[in-house]
Amino acid sequence: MNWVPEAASSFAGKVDGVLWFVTVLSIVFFILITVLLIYFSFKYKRKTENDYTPHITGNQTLEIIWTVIPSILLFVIFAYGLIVYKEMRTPPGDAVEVNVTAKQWIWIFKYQNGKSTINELFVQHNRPVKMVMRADDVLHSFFVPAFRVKQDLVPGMYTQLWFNPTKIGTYDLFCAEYCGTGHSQMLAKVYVMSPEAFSRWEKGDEEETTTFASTKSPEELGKDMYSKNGCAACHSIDGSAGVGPTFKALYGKNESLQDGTTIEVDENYLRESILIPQAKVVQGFAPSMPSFKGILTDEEVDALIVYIKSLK
Amino acid sequence: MSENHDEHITPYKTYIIIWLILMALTVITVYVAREIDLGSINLFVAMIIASIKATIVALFFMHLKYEDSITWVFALYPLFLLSLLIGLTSIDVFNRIVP
Amino acid sequence: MATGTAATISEPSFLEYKSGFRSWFYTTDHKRIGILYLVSISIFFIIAGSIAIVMRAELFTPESNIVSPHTYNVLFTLHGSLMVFFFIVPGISASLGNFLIPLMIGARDVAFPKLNLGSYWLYLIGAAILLFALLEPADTGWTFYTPYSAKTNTNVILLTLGIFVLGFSSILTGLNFIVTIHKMRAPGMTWHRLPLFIWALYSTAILQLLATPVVGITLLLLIAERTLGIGFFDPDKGGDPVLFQNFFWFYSHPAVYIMIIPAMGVISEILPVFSRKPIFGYKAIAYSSVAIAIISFFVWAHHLFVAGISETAAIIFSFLTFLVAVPTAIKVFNWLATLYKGSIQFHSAMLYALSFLFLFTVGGLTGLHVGALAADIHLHDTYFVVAHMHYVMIGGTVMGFFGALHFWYPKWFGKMLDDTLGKIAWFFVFIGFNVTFFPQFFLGVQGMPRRYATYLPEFESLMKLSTIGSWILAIGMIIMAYNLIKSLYSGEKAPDNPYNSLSLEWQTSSPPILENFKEIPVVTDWSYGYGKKG
Amino acid sequence: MEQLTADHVHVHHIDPVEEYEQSKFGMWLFLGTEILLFGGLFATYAIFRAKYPEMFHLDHLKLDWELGALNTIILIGSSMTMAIGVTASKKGNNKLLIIMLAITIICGLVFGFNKYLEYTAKFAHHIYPDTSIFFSLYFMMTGLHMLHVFIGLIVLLIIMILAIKGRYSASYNTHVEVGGLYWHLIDLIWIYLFPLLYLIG
Repeated sequence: MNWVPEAASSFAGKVDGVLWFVTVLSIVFFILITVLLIYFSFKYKRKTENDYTPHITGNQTLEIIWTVIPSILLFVIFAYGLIVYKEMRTPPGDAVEVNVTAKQWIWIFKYQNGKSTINELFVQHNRPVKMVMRADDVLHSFFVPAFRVKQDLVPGMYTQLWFNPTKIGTYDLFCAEYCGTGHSQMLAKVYVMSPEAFSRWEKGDEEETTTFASTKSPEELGKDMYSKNGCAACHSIDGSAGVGPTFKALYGKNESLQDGTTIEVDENYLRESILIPQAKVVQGFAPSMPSFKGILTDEEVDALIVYIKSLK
Repeated sequence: MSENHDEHITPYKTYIIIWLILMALTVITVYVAREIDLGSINLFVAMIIASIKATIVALFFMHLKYEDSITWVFALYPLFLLSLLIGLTSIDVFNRIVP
Repeated sequence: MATGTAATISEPSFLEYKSGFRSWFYTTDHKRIGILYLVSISIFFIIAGSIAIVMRAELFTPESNIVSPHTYNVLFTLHGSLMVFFFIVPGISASLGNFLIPLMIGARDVAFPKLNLGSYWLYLIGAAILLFALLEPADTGWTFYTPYSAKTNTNVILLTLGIFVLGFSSILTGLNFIVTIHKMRAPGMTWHRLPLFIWALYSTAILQLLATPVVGITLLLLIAERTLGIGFFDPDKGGDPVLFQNFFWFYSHPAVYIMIIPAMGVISEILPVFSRKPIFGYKAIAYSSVAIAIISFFVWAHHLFVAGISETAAIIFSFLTFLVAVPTAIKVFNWLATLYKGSIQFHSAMLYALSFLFLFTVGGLTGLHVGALAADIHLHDTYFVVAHMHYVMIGGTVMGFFGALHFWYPKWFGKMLDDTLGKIAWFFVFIGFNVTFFPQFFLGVQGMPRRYATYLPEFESLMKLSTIGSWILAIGMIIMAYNLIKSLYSGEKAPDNPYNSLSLEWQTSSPPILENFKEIPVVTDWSYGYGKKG
Repeated sequence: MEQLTADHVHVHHIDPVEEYEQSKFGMWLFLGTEILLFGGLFATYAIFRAKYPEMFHLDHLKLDWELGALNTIILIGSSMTMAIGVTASKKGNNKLLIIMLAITIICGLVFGFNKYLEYTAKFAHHIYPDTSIFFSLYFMMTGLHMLHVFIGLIVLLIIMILAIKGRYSASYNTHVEVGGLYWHLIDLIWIYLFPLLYLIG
């Protein structure tokens, strides 16, 4: 069993060092206390009603010892934690910046070359990256266990964190600060790519890294878009209630809108709702969906509509 | 029933004097803030004067001067905690880095 | 040791002297008010505990299948709010504290009996507001972090208003206790003869008195934010969401000690009696309670290391946090040393006290992990924190509370508990608790975030184990509840001093008479004079 | 000592001196709570004033400092009459106590009336609690303070009624002393609110 998740950033090992140091110290003290507790309990178990017990009220030497030693150890833990913390909080000057925006309940990443992705973060192997982060609505928290990084995103304020990914692979990104109904669905993936693969991705050759390729049928592509763009956080495909209307049997349905009118869900309405979500909001739902204009291509929007139509 | 023990009874005259001092301090604080306008130390001066007034009220009107030490502790400790709340929160709010 | 107390008294006890609804609802007797609190907090403990069972059941599988994610969020909000504000904070202090403080210091009642009843009524009013809040319960988590709490469509106002009212109940109880302990000690009951439970409640009362108003005003500002549109915590209006967290934890970290210090006091009473030894290092334990009460005001922002606070603040607060660990460590060693060369009797109360030592050690030591800056960045807001907190709150406070119930039950109700049944219940509680929460340390280290209604499949096996543990824990609680209720009717009549304790409360009748003592006792020694001198 | 009687709920053998000491100490503790209740607002004030000095400067000019100063004088005056009342009560001068309580209550009412004028003037200028951070603070601080004035007035009114009924004497005047402490706290808080809001903003 793995005690800690895979260590995939430059300082992950150091964080584990702190963790292990505290854990080992804790175990030593835990064993000391538990062994004494159990030993005393059985050794001095009551034998008769009138057992002799000594009148011991204290021992200054002992008490000084167990005040001073823990104090020193606690200071050491503090200092060790501080040293690693300092490194975690100080991004190197050459770190590549990525802008992160979190909103209920998706992650949006904007890269320096103008690209932007949703719920997928692409970084290059062995190249430090700095996340400049902002929340749109409520608190969120960027948490990648494999990198041992976590930082809250706060509306109205920029926060930052950095890491240097040292292992190629795919890692989970969680939202760690409670942010409402879709909190536990606010997940993303971090792709750490070799320099070659990364530059191919940067140039726009997406086949290499992501799976949506023209070889796929529109329905399959739409399904991919559904899971990749965080639609699932609000729109179920099995008819269960969520933050937004379910996609199951949505196409062709008559929905009553907030202004009291009714509309039949057709291709045009679906397209409009993806690109300008606030235009016609279905009654009983909050107007909280973000716009996907500029994030999805026309082809991808078409594919998504085909997919929604397929959910009977 | 026992007599009202060795408690201090402040004479009326003292209150009148204290009131006059408080009035004078009120005039001073208004005058300093509105006419002299010391700029950045305005806040500082106003708070000093307010604290003098508050101390006088506590000591004489509220008879803190004649209270036992434990009352003093419980009168001052909240002030210490308040300064802690302001101080330590400020350390956070005004030292955040902007990336 | 005290003199001047009559061993057997023929007057009716406080339970018998009068009956009927009015005699309870309008009572100013601290012992009856203690019972009122005991019943009320128990009801909330059962509600909040049942909610926890539903939550664990939902988490049995990674998908959401018993309740919807929204309902899950409502459930953990209610579980947290009820457990913290309605059960643990008033818990030991308002129920056992009310019952025991006058008895232990040799007084006839608390300083302000009517105010005491008023505090209880405030508690009831808070509870009534809560009932209305349940019509459309909030989904903010018990921490009410802005801006979510200012934006959500659920009813945050009523829940926070209920807690605001409870806050005043807590403040007035604390005030009453401080005055009582200062001014109403029996002749000869000097500070250094005071039982350690009193020292603990005194420290707790200071925290209740001076920390609670800050959360009161904070919640009031949150209510104003939702109603009047003020924006201290709203970034759109120039406010600062993290400021809310600063203010909230200025109360809520000391509140952690409001919850745990009384339990520490209980342990300091139970251990000497069942080991027939004086408490080891009396002064160190007494002063460390007060030290914790003071230092715990300086550490709040260790809940905010990743919240966006400044590095300087994080470093200062981490340092201060380790300071507060020192007095806690001292206490654990002192309790351990009390057992040395004792004559240890495994009464069910003693079993809870010993498991407190064991579990609180785990809770305390894992506190070091989350206090260390670098490690906290990884562990913050994961199940590690959940496990740590429950080891302190259940392993510490609730074990202390159960221990206290088993220990003082004969005095309070005049009946002996079924000790065998008590031990069986303890066994299930102890095993169930560990099975529930120990796996959560591993889940947290592996990165499982808290407050997740659904989770990734890789966490499933440990989550299942944790859920199974919650069932064992529930079985233990049910057996214990059965024992507590059954003994009320069929328990053996309790003698005045079944454990041969030296403390004052055992020197009067069981249950005590209306005004506690026939004559106010004169105290000549401390209450830990066990064992032979020399 | 009295005998315990089973039907009498509480036969407290309370010594008036002890009760006096306990009540006074209890009120001091309560004042500590009150200070920290307002403390949350003072801390908020400190943070935002440092953050937005211009806003605080511009907005505070919209407040009527003359009315604030008048209220300061009234409140400090009422504090003095209250203090005189306490001394009168300790000397057993019940008549002077009643007069002083009446003046204090009238001062409190005038204070409240001035606040009413001030609030309505603000509303007339379309200044509400959500206008700016400064006015949020202004309304929260003075509003909470006003609530305390209101509670204080009720307390003083009850004490005055009891005084008229002749409940107080040189040997028993706990309520007067304790109620007086509460009234002085209201004065104390205002001593800080006045410069913070009206003068230096």
